[in-house]
Amino acid sequence: AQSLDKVAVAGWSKPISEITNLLAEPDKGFFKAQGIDLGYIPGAGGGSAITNMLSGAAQVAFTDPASFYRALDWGEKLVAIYNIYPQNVFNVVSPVDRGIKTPADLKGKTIGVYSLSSGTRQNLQVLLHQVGLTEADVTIKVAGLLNFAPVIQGQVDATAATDTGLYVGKLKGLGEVNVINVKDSLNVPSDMFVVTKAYYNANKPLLRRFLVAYRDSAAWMIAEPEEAAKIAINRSINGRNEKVNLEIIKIRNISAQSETTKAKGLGHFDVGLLQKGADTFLALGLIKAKLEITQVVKSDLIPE
Amino acid sequence: MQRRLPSLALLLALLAGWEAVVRLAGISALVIPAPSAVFAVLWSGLVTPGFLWQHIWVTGAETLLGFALGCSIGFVCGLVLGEVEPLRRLLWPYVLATQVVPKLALGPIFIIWFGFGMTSTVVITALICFFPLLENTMTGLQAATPEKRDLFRMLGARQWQTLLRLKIPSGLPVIMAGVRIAIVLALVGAVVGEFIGGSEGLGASIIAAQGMMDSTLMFALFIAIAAMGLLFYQLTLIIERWLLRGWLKGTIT
Amino acid sequence: MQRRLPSLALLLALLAGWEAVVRLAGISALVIPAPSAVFAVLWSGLVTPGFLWQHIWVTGAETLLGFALGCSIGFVCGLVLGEVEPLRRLLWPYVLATQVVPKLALGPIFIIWFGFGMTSTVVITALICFFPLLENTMTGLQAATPEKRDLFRMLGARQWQTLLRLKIPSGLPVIMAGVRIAIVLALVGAVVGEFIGGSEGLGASIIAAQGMMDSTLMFALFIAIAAMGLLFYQLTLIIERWLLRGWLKGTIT
Amino acid sequence: MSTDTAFFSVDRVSHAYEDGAAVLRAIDWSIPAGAFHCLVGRSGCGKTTLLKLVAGLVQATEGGVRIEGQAIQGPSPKVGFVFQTPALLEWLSVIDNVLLPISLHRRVQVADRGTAAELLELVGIADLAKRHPGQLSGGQQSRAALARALVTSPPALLMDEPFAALDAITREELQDDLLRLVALRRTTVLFVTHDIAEAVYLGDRVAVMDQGKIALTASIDLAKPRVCDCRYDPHFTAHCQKIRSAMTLHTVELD
Amino acid sequence: MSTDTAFFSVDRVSHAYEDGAAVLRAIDWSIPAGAFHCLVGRSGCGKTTLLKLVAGLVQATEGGVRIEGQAIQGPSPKVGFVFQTPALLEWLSVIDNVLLPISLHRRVQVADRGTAAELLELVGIADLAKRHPGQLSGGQQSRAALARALVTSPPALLMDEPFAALDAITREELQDDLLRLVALRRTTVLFVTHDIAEAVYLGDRVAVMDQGKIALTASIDLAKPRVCDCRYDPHFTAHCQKIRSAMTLHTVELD
Ligand SMILES: Nc1ncnc2c1ncn2[C@@H]1O[C@H](COP(=O)(O)OP(=O)(O)OP(=O)(O)O)[C@@H](O)[C@H]1O
Ligand SMILES: Nc1ncnc2c1ncn2[C@@H]1O[C@H](COP(=O)(O)OP(=O)(O)OP(=O)(O)O)[C@@H](O)[C@H]1O
Ligand SMILES: [Mg+2]
Ligand SMILES: [Mg+2]
Repeated sequence: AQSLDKVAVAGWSKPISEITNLLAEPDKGFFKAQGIDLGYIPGAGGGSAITNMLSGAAQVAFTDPASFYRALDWGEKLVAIYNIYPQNVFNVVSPVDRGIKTPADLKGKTIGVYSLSSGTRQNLQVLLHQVGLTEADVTIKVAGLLNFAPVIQGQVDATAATDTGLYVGKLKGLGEVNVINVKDSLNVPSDMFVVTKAYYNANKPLLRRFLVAYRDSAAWMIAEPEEAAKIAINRSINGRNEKVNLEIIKIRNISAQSETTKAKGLGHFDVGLLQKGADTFLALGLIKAKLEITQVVKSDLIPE
Repeated sequence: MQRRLPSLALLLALLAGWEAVVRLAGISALVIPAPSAVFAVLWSGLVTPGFLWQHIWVTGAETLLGFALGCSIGFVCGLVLGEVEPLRRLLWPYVLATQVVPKLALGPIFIIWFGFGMTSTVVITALICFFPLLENTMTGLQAATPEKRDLFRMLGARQWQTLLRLKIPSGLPVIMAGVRIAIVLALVGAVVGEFIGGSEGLGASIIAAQGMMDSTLMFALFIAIAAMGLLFYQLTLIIERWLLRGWLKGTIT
Repeated sequence: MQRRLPSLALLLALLAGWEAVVRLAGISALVIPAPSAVFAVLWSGLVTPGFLWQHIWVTGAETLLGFALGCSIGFVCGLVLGEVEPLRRLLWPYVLATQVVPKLALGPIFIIWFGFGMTSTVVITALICFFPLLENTMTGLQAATPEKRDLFRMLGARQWQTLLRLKIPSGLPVIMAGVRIAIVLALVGAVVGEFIGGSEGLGASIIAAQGMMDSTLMFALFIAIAAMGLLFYQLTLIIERWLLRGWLKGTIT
Repeated sequence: MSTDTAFFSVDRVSHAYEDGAAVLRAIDWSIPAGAFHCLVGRSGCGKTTLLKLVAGLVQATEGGVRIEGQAIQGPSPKVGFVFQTPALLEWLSVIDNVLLPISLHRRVQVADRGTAAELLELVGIADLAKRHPGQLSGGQQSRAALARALVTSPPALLMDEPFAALDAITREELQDDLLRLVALRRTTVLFVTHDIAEAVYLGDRVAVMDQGKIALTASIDLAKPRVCDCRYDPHFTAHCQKIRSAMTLHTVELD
Repeated sequence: MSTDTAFFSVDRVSHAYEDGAAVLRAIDWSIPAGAFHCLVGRSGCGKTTLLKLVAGLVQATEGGVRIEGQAIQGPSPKVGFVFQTPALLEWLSVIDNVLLPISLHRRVQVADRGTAAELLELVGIADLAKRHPGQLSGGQQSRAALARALVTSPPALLMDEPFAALDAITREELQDDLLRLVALRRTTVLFVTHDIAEAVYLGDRVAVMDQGKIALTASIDLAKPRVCDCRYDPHFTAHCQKIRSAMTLHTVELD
């Protein structure tokens, strides 16, 4: 047996069902087939994925563009090497009777977010920015992960959420709602693989193998969602219900594909969108310097 | 058992009331789940297929390890800081600082120092539960009466002997109160530790359940945690009774 | 001041060591920032423009309110449960349950019950800090010697008088140890409460800083919290010394 | 044996502590109102236990105690108690300790402070009123405890070796003071002591207890009010001798 | 005043507690090796303070104490102490309390248990060896404390009213036992008591303390070994009278 190269992924979450393609490694061995011993480091948000990687606990971060922009803005030398979810999965959900149909309708409303550090808040800011509003025009409430409860209780007018969140919310009896999808305004990707520039320069062949393995696992999950849903029951921490697993995996499969990936293959970036996202962040004051996205997004390792 | 009856009756009454409120008011399961649903989840978690046991085991191990570590350190530090006044003056601000800084936010540092998995959680648990023991040990050591201190001085007891044979036994009831607080905090610490960096255990499961908006599972997890807490607490009571058996004799009450 | 010197010297040594490690090992500022950077942020937070004061004020108010509430409830519950054995048997499991269930996870439910803002945080703070006082009060009440209990029975003292005039004074040193634990936990509670549902305060700022990946600000906030903790602790020590002044007289040590 | 005029009547009282053998065995005793009875006996014979039983602090295993004809349920407000140990509250000053029995029942008035100060004067520690118990000598502590028992002028007093920690002279002074005070107040007293001469000097009647039984009771027919000189009265010495032999007798029996 | 053969020499020792006036004033005293000295005095005159000073438990404000010519720095292993209160450890059985001085320095051997049991026998509480202090009567507690002080056979004993809580007969028995034991072991004893007869019966020399000063010292020229009968010796009574008047004198002065 040849010795495997260790690669640990620092994720933004606990081992949940939507990343079953990573968790299925013991069953499917996509990474082992590439000579890689895969590890998974749980995190609490995209920021912690990057810090866990920077602290040396992992080599690759599974993180969101916002955290990526921020880390770059703080002067970290990072590169994004794979576009995991090219589709923006964030949205704003409100009961029909509030009459919130477009981003502009949010003005003056009370909106829940997971937490002040979460993607829900940042994407809400992006959404508001697209229609010339800022956080000052609305009231932000930290509602925690059970953020649909305050909506049901009428404590907020709307809540910022994600596509999977909306799905389970509906399962839990959310009722009739209007959904404003962020991707309709600015379709910044949701998650990417990010590594340090130094690691990128030193380990290109290994990373290439890593991305091949990940691409294969993603393709498997797209092709065999039922099998993935079954594996998630035991491999993920929240996958006790196979039917729910299947739906969530399907939702994630959709967000893993876009026009760009259909044209170029899984994992490819739309650099223009990422640049727009960075510019929006700059305009919002979330970062301080203009970022040259072409400098920090490297598509050369993405498998054909 | 008989003596537990009223408490059990109250439990049943509370559960019945809760179920009634949830059903009659039609509260969404997202807000507060019905106890019947919670118990169904609990049943499936504990009996078939029993997916909870693995998490219970992890959290239990972390709690007990962290408790043992935290209590030992807290007790020893209590002795040392209680006895050596200059050291107390030197280190006390740092002891306090470790306590007030939120463990939740220290996550990255812990990961650098202790890596992922159980070690970090055990360290967080120990850090959380050591303070009550420290405080109560230091307070307990003051409990010996001046006459008994004089006795020990007269008998030529070394400082460590006075500590071991007089001050610790005198302060034992207070020290044990610290242990009771510590076991409760240890469980809290283990769960919080898993919030930060665990991929297994009841705390990690709570975060996952929250992500799935599965309030029913969340409440089931709360119940599992509460049951563990009660169990651990009872165990410390038994240990305490054994340690204090000499104390209890001949106190006419 | 003189007596604080060694502690301060140690602080400076630690800071210097930290600065050196960060610089020499080239640790990323996102993971652990250099103390010099942290102090620069702290300066700007406290002096110009002083954006921290608002948060310090909010967290301080929540801590003290929650502490006052939690201590009062813990003390009174300690008295009641300590004196009324059937009530203790009835309610103890529930008291323990409130303690072991993670407040962080209850957060969303608290928000539903108590609404957004300070109330939730104060309730969480009170809930966290009431237990040490409860335990230590119950333990402290046992401290009165049998002879003194007999004296009070002989003098025809009512139960509440025995409590107020004998058991509480006898147990005061132990009760105060509970208060010292409680003030520390209160600050932790307030910060954790703000993690969950606050939009102001040091805890909320930590989360916001986390969101911005601003470790430097995060560490500055830790330092602010630690300083608050030291300050509050010193205040309880002063109060304790005043309460125990009668106790201290004539104990030849 | 109990009569209508009895203040305390003890009827066939037995007592055993949880673990042990019987400590008191079928004790009968009746103390008329205003009488001064003394109880002597060897260490460990059960004097303190009997006193606590009469006080209602300890429950009799058999038999019962009545105060003025009423079966007691617990401590009675009519009875003051001086414990074998001073049992002062460390966190109160001496004067506050003395005032404790009053302050538990009502607001302390200036007159009460006067009474307390007088009693401290009587027991000879007036100048220590502001001290805390930890700053007193052993004898001073027991005197403070004595003053505390007297401050409410209870109709009856149970005293457990109150003068044991005192030197001969202070003790004699306090004996006279106590006799004067209880005569004035018509207090019923049950006084435990291990000093035979003290028992004879103070008591109208002296009982000797031995291994939980009353071995002897003797009326002391010395004139009242007693004065110091009566100690050298041959009657006095005869009483002492009799009591002493009653105490020794049993030991001889045992050997 | 100190001599070469003195075991304890107290040289112009004065003491004042933090808050108060002088409690001891320029005390000079020397106790030869093997001597039995008694100290009497009114309650609060400073007996306990002097004893603690000699023991090294309390620091003299002025002057110093020497043991066998060495200035003391703190408690000496040569000296055993019986405190005015029994100070037993509640969580140990009586026998373990008695063995405490041994168990602090080495492993307790079977022979030690034998010694302890003998001492308990001597003080008359052999059958209570397994009890805990809370289950003893007051006098039994002080006897246990006495046995504890004797168990290591220290060359010197400082005893603070060890028999105060005991009845006359037990006390007399223990006095004789103590005299026998210290004669056998050639122990140097400083014995505080408030009972003048006890002081005269036990002591080679009796000192009377008054308000922190030694008011009188008297050699007791009664034959040794003393037996019970000597209490009725006219010499004995004369000594008692003398000491008594030394104690009363001052009070008269004051009035
Ligand atoms: N800690 C203290 N602070 C202040 N004064 C004290 C303290 N301890 C004792 N005293 C005072 O010192 C004096 C001597 O006390 P000491 O205990 O030596 O008396 P004693 O002769 O042993 O009396 P007794 O026979 O009552 O035991 C007393 O007047 C007492 O009030
Ligand atoms: N809590 C207890 N448990 C068991 N036995 C006890 C308890 N308290 C006292 N005794 C025993 O009961 C007997 C009587 O005790 P008591 O205190 O009444 O004696 P006493 O006559 O007051 O003695 P003294 O003169 O020494 O104070 C003693 O032999 C004692 O050992
Ligand atoms: Mg007694
Ligand atoms: Mg004394």
